[in-house]
Amino acid sequence: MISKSDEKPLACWRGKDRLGPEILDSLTIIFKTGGCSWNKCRMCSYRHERFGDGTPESLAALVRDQVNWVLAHHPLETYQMVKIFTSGSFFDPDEVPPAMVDEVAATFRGKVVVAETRAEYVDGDRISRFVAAIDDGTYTIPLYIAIGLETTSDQISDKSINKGSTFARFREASETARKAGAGIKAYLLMKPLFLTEQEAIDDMVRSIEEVSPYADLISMNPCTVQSRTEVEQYWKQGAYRPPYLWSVLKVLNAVDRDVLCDPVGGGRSRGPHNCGACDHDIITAINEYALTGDRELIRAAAATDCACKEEWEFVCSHEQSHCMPLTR
Amino acid sequence: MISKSDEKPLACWRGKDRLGPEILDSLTIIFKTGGCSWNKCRMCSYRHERFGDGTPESLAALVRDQVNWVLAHHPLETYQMVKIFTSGSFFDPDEVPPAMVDEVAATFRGKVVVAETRAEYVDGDRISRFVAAIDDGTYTIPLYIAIGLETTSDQISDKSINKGSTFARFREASETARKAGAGIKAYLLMKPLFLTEQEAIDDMVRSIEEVSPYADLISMNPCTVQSRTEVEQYWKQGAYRPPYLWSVLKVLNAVDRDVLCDPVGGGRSRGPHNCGACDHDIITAINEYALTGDRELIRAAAATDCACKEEWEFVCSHEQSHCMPLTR
Amino acid sequence: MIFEIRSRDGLARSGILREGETSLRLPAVVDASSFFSTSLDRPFTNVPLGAPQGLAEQYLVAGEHPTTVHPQKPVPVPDGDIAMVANWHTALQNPRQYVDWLISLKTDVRADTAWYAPAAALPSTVWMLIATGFDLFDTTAVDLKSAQGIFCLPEGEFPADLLDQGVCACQGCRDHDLKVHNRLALEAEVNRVGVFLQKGQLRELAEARCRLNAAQVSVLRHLDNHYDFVEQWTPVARTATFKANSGDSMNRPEVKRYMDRLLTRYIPPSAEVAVLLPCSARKPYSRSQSHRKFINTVAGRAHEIIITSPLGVVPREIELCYPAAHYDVPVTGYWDREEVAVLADVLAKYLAKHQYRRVIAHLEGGAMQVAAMAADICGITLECTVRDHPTSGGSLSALDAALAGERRVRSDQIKGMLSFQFDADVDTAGMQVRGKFPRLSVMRNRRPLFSLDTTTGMLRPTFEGWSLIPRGYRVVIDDFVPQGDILAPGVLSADPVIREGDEVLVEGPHALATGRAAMGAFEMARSNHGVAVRRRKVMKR
Amino acid sequence: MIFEIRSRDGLARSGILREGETSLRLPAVVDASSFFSTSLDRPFTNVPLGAPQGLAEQYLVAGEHPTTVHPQKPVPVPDGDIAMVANWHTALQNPRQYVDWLISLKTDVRADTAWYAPAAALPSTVWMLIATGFDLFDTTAVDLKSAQGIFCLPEGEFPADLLDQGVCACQGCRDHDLKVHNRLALEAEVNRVGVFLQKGQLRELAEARCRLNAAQVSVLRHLDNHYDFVEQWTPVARTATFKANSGDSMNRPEVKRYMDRLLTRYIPPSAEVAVLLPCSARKPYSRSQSHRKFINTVAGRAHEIIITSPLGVVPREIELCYPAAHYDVPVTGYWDREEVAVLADVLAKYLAKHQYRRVIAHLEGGAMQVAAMAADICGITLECTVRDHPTSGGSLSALDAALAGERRVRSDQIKGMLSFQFDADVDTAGMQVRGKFPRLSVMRNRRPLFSLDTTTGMLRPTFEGWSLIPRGYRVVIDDFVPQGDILAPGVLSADPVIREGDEVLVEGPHALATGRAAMGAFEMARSNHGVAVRRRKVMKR
Repeated sequence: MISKSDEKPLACWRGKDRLGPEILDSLTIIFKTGGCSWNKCRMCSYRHERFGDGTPESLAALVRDQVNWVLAHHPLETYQMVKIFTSGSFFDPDEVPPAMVDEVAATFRGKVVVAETRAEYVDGDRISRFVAAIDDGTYTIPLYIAIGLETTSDQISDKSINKGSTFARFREASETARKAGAGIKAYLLMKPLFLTEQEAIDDMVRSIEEVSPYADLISMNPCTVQSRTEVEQYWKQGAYRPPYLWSVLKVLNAVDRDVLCDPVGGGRSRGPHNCGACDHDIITAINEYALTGDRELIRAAAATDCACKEEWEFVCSHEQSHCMPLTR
Repeated sequence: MISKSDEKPLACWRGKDRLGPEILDSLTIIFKTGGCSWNKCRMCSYRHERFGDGTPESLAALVRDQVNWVLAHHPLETYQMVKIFTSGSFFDPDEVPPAMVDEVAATFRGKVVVAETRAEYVDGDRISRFVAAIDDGTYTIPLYIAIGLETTSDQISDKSINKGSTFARFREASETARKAGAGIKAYLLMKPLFLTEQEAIDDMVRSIEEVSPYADLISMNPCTVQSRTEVEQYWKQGAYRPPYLWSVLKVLNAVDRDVLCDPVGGGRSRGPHNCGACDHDIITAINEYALTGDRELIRAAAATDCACKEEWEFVCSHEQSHCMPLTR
Repeated sequence: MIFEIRSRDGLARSGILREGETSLRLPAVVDASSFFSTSLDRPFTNVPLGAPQGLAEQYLVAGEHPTTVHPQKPVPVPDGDIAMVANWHTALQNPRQYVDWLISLKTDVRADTAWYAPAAALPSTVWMLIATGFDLFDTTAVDLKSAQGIFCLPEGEFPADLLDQGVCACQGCRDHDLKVHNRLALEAEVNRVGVFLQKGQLRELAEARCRLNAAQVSVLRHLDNHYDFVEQWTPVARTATFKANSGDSMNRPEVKRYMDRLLTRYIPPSAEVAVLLPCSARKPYSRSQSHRKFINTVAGRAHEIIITSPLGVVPREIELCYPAAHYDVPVTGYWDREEVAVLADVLAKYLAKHQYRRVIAHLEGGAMQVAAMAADICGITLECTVRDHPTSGGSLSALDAALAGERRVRSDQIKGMLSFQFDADVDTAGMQVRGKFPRLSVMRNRRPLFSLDTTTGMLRPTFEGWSLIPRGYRVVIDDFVPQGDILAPGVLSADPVIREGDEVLVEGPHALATGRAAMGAFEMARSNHGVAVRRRKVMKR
Repeated sequence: MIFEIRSRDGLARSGILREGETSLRLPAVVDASSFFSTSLDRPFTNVPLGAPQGLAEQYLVAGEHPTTVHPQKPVPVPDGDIAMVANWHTALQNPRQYVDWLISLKTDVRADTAWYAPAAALPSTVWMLIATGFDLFDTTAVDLKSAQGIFCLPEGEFPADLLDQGVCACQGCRDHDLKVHNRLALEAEVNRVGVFLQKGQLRELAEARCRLNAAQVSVLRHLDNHYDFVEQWTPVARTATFKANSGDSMNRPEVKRYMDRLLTRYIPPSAEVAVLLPCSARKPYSRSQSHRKFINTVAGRAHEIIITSPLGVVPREIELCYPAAHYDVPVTGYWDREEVAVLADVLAKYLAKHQYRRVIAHLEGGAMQVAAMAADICGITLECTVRDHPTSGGSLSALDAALAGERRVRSDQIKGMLSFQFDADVDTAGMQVRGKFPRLSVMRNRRPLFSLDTTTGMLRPTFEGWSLIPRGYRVVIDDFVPQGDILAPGVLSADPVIREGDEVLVEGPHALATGRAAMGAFEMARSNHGVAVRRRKVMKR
């Protein structure tokens, strides 16, 4: 029997996600957990989210309660995809007790699950076990391991994100996951700290190319300034500017591959933004592209004109690493 | 016997004056008197000089004491010309008791006397009597009546000076004096209040021409800002500027006639002045011309150049009556 | 010639001077000898500004155009003529007289007359001439400087060798022609001042420009001291930011008027507890993060009053009113003694007029000094709830605790704003505020009464709204029905309290109209031209 | 590259940047990509100004030219290189950090290094950059504005349609080319700021320019609050007028230094009676008509002390010392409370240090308020002698009567000036002052000791004069005999109290020299180039 619980996830919402040609109803859950073990990424605000008293027992109870809350509020039959995030890594045993991972798997059996984790927690046995638990044959790939690779440049990863991981480790994790029957979703972060607009564009184009062989899905997140992050400190000092939406379009246009992109906070000063006049239309185009994969939408949006385009072109060609950002 | 007295004239100094071709040693005396009866000229600071208790007796004693002081300090044999000024009119019986006028005449018998008075006090009898008293045959014209005509324009005389007299009255006085055997010295005031630089120049050129038939000597005084005068009030408000020395030169150059000119306070902001750089040389030239009558000095001075000459030319051509002075 | 004034900023105006087919945008520099032809050729007519009345009356020439005006002799300037303030260039060095003479002239001369200041305009002086209501200038002063070998800039006069130092990029500088440079510099400055005038930020420019010339600072200060005079010309609201960037900003007529209306007009909600809060950089305050915390903590249990510089006291209800939502100040943390004393005086008067049972000072720094000094003056005791910083958890808890058990105050923003704007005590029972802050409109029984102009913080009454404001802010017209804006000659009388930007009710025997005053009452009474009221709605009756 | 600094004004410098045969007058705007070629092409090297020390140390690239300096990482800038303060454009909106970072950098980096602020210079910001010690700028920021369609002026940024409104007469405006206009406007402003810098009136310009930008006002005020830092860079005297045209003038380092020296250095004559006098517009005071009356009335029977704003207290003996004979203020008759309190504090400290038996206040208005407040603070009683106006007959008679029977004070101007300038207590017995005031020289036994520089109010000692000043103001050089000016690298050590403009004694094993410091001691210790002391006389030994 499922007991109703007051322990809600950090967030939980319904949406639609494209998986190949299909559009699935999806449920996104951000679980409260013990918190990220690494916990040092410059743009991450989840690192303040640490729950429980540190014992595996309390953590287990915490996760179980949240699963129950989800079941109570979002009937299983109303969605086909479950996207699981924590404040860190779903497969980090210190963060989510393995027993609870099993329980989650059992709960969402028959669905496509996307679960986020750092590469170092992609353990062949753990993944196989999870895949086995959810797979009822409905989907060829019932589990996608989502890894925040952010960039394929270890140099940028180190300095701009302080990710504490490498592209090589991602590739290993990808191999491990695939062997275990899971797919790989790579998250890339567009324009972390300390990059010029052009460096950020170049980084994404290169990263998408380089990550392609190792990822089944690629999602590019234009950086958004979260509260209580290092990025926010720099942003307040005028030392950081989120990417232009023009830049997002440019990257999406420049690569051959289908790339998911949800410009969270788009059009606001803390999120990817242009001048305010053209932001809305561009965001609409990107969102529609995310659902349809229709690259023409991106091409058309990139070809529109606005008074701010000249500014963006100037920034791309003149912003230099020693002196940036040129705009806010 | 001449008793020494402590009652000094307001001022008394020695100098040299040209009379026709001759240069005479002169004594200038400014007597304390009862004060000017008119007493309303805008540029005049002597109007504050009023002495005695108003009785003719006290005035007589006052003047006698001063004459005695002069005799004691300036032996009669050391000068040939006496220039007598009061705070008003030497021949005004209310200001200088007639008995004292006689006494002065007796004292300076044998000298050339120049005595200043307003035109209305030029009375045929009074003048004849004075001429008779001083004339010992040394000089053809032993007495010159000096009259502050200031300008031949009654309009300017009225508005800019508030002289309370007219050119016509001056002409009558001139006729009266000449009939009585005296000469006429006309004082002209260059640039009283409310005139532009060019109006002032034109006024002097015209006045010199018009006064010539009626005056034996012409002295042009460039206006100086005296303390406690109406002119001073305007000057402090920036509403009055004394004439440029360039203008003085221009007038002296423009007329055919020999004109005396002593640029009192020259080169200072309260007196006729240019920019400060060229003032000294021009004043020297004017002073030398006053003694020698050498008009070439004036021509040469007017032809010199200075950075301020362009300013002066601009002022002459652009200063308009409704908006002046343009400079300080 | 007709001077159509298009925009105003204090005494300054810009507009079009029209004669037949030709027109000239004012303020402007003209070549006087061609513009006025020979009509300025008036020999022997000089009458200095400081001349006594007798002299002025005796010697001022009447009947010539432009008409010479003089502080000692009220000359009626004929309609269609320009007023020439002869000799005004001599006023620039006499700050006290400058202001006295100006007041005399501005009071005498018809308001829609263009003012010509001959030979007075230099790039360094023309801002002040425009700011004090002059419109037309000539090149005499700059040409004189050229003759003197002096290089002119808005920053002052310099030796001519600046022509070679790259301080200006004009044609004159490139051609090494001082006269051309000086003229271009003057024209550019006139136009630059015009930009600030049209933005409504001429005062900001003035506070900057004056700093290189002590006499100009004095003029500014003397003029500010004549509050009753300058206030008449000061718009009631602006859309531009009000930059209080110098000590002199505190003496702006807008600030004094704000304080005056706060103390004489504003009606607070009935409350026994007041909480004094610090201001925020973001305006209106309630949109700032800090004020959201304060509002949540106070939770309606006290009347919220913001203590701020340079306005002093801003009750929450009028935080949208000009200039409370419009000002910007440099923040250093230090409030100087003049500031503290002036603001404490306002707060003390406010607290003396509106007596609260408890006054909680949730303040720190300069604002706390202000509150403490005010409390001293009116002999009340403050409760202080700030521990370290007003928004810290400890401070907010202390504030919450201090308010424990206090009753909810029935907040009444509309009453507050109406009292402040219209000097009216309106019964707001049954009124509802609709819309998302700050885009508010006020209804009663589903009928609109007032809407808020968010750029100025002014309430715009409907006819029904006007019916609740018993008196004041009326413009009386004759028996016509306005087809468009109401022009000045159509105004029979206007409430003297009306200022540019005020919401007014136009009343005539045949029509009522709502609208916004385009000029102050003072100017309506003294103008033959120009829009007096920009009409919004009209209703026959 | 060598930066030959030719003139200084506070932190600002102007001079010549020389590399081989080519030279550039600084401050200047350059095209960065051609000036620095590809040396600024440093991908992935960004380190924000606010980055912590660890990040700065890990990621700042060393060994590249120009050298990137950072507030958290003292980088030695090699001789001949330029210091680039990367990202400085982001500092402009953070006034407190701007100043903190600046102080950190200016303390670390060698003084004769040229400073490059990339992408920071706009016509509206460059005055502040120059005033805070930057020398080299690029066109990036203005070009960006052009791309954004923004028209730049020293007064701020505007919509591009100003291109058509005649606010500027440059080639760009005539050709309707925004980019050209913006670049020309920046260059002209740099050169215009340079003119004020060379006049020694950059502060005056700063007090004007800042008023259109609250952040700039804050930078100015924060910097003033760091007196110990800015004072080092402030010349001890200037020939230019010191215009105290805003409230901020009172916080100039010159004013604080004056007050400090008055209170710590100045030795008054031995007098039991002090008479406090008002200031005069004319400087030095004793040349004014009013002071001639005061001096005649006092007739030496009291120590004359002038009460004035913004300096506070000027004893007659040091009325020639900078800036007492150099300042100019707007006169309105009103002294604000901040002014009164600050000045009263100085007077109170003065009167507490130097106790007079009687203090006569021959004052009115604000100066009287100052005296009254000071008397309160130090618990003394003032005798007031002004009836209506200080120079009226009645007032002067009262002053005369109050001084009846008092002994003559032995005035000692030279002791006063020497104590103020050199912090020395010199026995002036037998010294005679020659010359016509203020062109004075001081002799003893017919040998000259000191002469007065009338433009600055500084006493110039001869070698014999120096022998009377036991310590301080010494510059130590090595074993050479100076053939001309003493260059910075030739200075072994310098008294830390030395400021630009100070009279100094140069001492080496082989020579003594008199001269004037061309830079402060702080800069002498941190420079490899430039004149440290302008030599006057040299003497082998």
